[in-house]
Amino acid sequence: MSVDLEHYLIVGAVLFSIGLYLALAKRNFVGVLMGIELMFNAVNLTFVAFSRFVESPNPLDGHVFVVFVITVAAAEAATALALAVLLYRVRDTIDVDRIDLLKW
Amino acid sequence: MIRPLAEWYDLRDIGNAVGALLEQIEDWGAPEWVPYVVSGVIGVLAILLWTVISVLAFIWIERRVVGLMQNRIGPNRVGPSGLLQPVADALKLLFKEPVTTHNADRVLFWLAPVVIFIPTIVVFAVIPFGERMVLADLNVGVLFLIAIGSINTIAVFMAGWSSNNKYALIGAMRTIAMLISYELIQVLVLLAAVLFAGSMRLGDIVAWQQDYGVWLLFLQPLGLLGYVIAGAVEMNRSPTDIAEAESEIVAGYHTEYGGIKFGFFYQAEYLAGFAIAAVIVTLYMGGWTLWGVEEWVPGWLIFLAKLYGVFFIYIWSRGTLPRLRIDQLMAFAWKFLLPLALVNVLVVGGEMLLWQEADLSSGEALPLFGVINALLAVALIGGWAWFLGQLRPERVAHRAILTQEVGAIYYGEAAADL
Amino acid sequence: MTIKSEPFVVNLGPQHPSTHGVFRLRLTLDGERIIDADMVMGYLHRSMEKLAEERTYTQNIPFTDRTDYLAAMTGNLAYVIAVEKLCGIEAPERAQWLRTIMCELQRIASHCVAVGIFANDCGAWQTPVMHMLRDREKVLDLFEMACGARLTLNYMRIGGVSRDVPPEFMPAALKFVREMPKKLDEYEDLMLENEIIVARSRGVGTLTPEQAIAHSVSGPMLRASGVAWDIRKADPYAAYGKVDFAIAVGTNGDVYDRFVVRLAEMKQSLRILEQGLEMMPEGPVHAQLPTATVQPIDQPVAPLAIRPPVGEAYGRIESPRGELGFYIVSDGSPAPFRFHIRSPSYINLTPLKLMSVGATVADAIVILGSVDIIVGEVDR
Amino acid sequence: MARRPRTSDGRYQSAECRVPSARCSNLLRRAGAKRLMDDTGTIIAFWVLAAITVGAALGVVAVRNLIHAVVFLILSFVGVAGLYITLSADFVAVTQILIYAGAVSVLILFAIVLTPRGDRGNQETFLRLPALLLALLVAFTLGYVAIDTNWAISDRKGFEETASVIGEALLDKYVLPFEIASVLLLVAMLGAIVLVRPEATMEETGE
Repeated sequence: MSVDLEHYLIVGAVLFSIGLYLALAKRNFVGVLMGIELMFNAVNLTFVAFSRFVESPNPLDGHVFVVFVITVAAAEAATALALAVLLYRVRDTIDVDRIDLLKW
Repeated sequence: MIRPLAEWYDLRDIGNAVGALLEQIEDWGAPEWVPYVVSGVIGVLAILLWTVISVLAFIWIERRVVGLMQNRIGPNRVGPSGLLQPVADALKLLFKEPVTTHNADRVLFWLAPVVIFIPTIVVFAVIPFGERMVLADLNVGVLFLIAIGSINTIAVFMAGWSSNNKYALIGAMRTIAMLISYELIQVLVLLAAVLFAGSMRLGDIVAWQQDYGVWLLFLQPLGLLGYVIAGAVEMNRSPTDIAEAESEIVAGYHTEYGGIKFGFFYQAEYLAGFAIAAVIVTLYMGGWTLWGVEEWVPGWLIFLAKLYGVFFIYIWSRGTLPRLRIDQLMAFAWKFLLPLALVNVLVVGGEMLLWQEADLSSGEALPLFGVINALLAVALIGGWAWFLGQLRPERVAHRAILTQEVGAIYYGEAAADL
Repeated sequence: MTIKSEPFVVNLGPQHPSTHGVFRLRLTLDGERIIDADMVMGYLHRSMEKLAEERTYTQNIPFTDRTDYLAAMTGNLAYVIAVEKLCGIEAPERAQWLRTIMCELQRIASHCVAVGIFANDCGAWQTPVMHMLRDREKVLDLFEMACGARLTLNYMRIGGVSRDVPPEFMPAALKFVREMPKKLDEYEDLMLENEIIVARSRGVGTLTPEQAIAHSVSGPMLRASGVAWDIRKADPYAAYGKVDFAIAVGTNGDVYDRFVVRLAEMKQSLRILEQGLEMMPEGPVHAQLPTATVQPIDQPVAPLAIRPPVGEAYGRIESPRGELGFYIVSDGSPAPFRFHIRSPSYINLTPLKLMSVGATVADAIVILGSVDIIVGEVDR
Repeated sequence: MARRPRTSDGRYQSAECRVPSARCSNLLRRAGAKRLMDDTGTIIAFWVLAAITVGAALGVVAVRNLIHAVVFLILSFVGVAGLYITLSADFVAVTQILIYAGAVSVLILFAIVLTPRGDRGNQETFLRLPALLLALLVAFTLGYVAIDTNWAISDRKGFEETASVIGEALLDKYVLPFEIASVLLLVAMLGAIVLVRPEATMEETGE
């Protein structure tokens, strides 16, 4: 028995769908963000797994990608959480059900 | 077969003995994972044992030393000269009833002391105590130190949040704000050190200092300053013990903890101190090397001597310095240390470029860089402090005016100089 | 912190390491910023004023030890001055000088604690206060020589002091006066220019002279605001009229100035002590009380009680904390009809809200420390 | 004192050169040096870490308390970092801990604390069922693709050293994205500051 690429990909897929569910279904803005972060993590895991197992002239490019994704995710988290705080200040709630100004 | 005894002799470095044991085990034909597990277990046990003994010893040393500084005797009743006082304290903590606050978040409340213990002890895995006395010499060791240090934040938040106590919450928020700001400083100053050594592996950094016979502290005075201050922040020592400011918020995030749970926080605090001291010794003070003395004296003794010496500075500062306010500390990080650290990185980068491009020998380059960096440190610290001081002209010391005139009002007049 | 958060109420005290006793400060915080400060007092209320109405004038002196327990001498003196005014008694010369000397020693002892605790509130973990307490101990040794007690002294008497100082007191006091300036210089070196102390206390808890006067603030707090007001000079009592000393005043009215003023006052106290020890005459230390007031005829309950004439008197002195006044109304009986203490700690606390709103939690502690309250005196 | 030979780029050679690797008690290097991931340690590590990661992620979904959810999220991040280590991606693993467990989670905690009247619960909206279906669908699709595809598996060993290669790639081949990422971070930082500044909020929202 050994651990192969598929194992990691399936962990990544499960993690991604959990993140997706969180992002879609959670009522709390922060919960949605947590889902998005989990999805980022799943993607990163897939990148690193590919980089480890798959034939390539520059195998470490996967890691470089992960570094970029982490950067973007950190920027996204900072901005989104600032938005959450702002939203709370203006609307007094961070419940995404009640943030429906654009819904007609 | 049993290996010749000659290979076991060199106990200057316990790593040698362990290495020989591992080879012995391999020779016996054990499966591959056995030496791997054995080395891990030996390393973990050694580190745990060392930390427990050191913490107990330093609790006593700190109390006696600070007692001397404060015109009092300190513990002297339990055992000879009070040596057993820490043991008595530990026993007391063990047998105390574990109280949980009303309405506390029980799970997090119990989890926080455990969680804070993990990062503080894991740090020692990458510290080279001797030439080969390192549990896991990661090639991203420096980054690992910073990353592990950042996990503390979570534990502190868990403790502060779950206690259902406002002092605890204020302390936790203060800690988080501080740790995040000073993490940045840490990264920048360590980056400069790594630039010099050309590796993030702590063993390589020590080896670099050994090879060139120079401690990085002579090349990196600014970096050392930044790291010492950031370290004081991370281990909650005066003048930056804001997170558990006794006179303000009682005990900060661990206000509600008692018994052995408090003991965990207490020990974690000392371990964080040792970790910071160990990093300073490894990165800036040549680790286990001492200009050839390590050939005669066990490297780990040199390392521990340096470590305790550095830790003593923190004890000293605790007995001497008042505490800064949180906003002042943050301003210090962002306005003072950050620009200096950035300039430092830039200068070190330029120097490394110069070293390679101009093809200098190390005998020419290192003294030159040492002088440049020392002058730069003095000029930058002095100049920047002077500049920032100009922005706050009111912050000067003065004396009281002495007058005989009853009823006169001196408000707003120029005060008597010192 | 610019991020606005929910107002957050924190109770500093009654159980808290730096409320100097059982004092409770209810802070409403926005992050670290104070938006409201509320004082809750009375945790140490012992009903001193009412108790005193049930006891004879002499029996009341020990109460005055226990209001401001860090400055028992000044408490004693303010009370006996009020009673002496009421009875029209004048203490003899030597007693006046002894009172002056004791009060100045007490001022040094009290300011030692105030300055040390202030540094402790700034976060200097116990070291300054332990050093300061060392010097205070020397004063307490002198007190022990003079009256046998160290804290609750009960030394002053109506019409003088309880006993003359023993012969070994004078050399010991002179030695103290000679040694103390060196110590004070050392403290000034270590603390006056300490960057962190300056950063923590400059511009914090500022009180303008107008505000200070409007809040009836007195003592070092008032002088730190730049008002040169000292009862020792404005309304001399004991032997203060005969000695030469200066009033130390600040110029900014902030916490730092209060600390600086206290340090300077200790030096002035040493000046007074030097002159007092030199100029003190020989002679009796207790006045002969008017026989009419001590001879009881119709009150067998209190056979030797002082019975002042009907009337009222207000005796005030400059205690280490400010104007300490005793207002006493006599109805001719051996016990006061009304006994009121104007305690400087209590009155100096009134601008606390003014000083701490807008500051941070850490500042509030330092401000409270700079007021130098004694909760025994606040709550009485 | 023995001077070690310096390489052509002015650096000295690493300490590794003189220490026989068989006697080195370096956990990671030993793990990374394996050719295929079939030793017992790696297999156990993978399954444990995968269980932690997925279990913690499920915990984020399941627990009712938002703070507990964040703690589970952190556990999940740490699990992913552990998985990176089994893939001999040490730099990425450490970065993961530094950024996700150390910084992003703290940001999330800050957001929770700064919204005190907000809901501390972790409930779902009415979209619960569709979301669940969609997530299951995605999981199934991805899993099917992962298993069904014939990946070009190499028989390469684990990476010995990733940090230096990543660093060189970042400053050489990917220097433009690297610079753009730094600008992005700067913009995000400024954006976050501008968003939560009280004065700016008042003007922009017209309150």
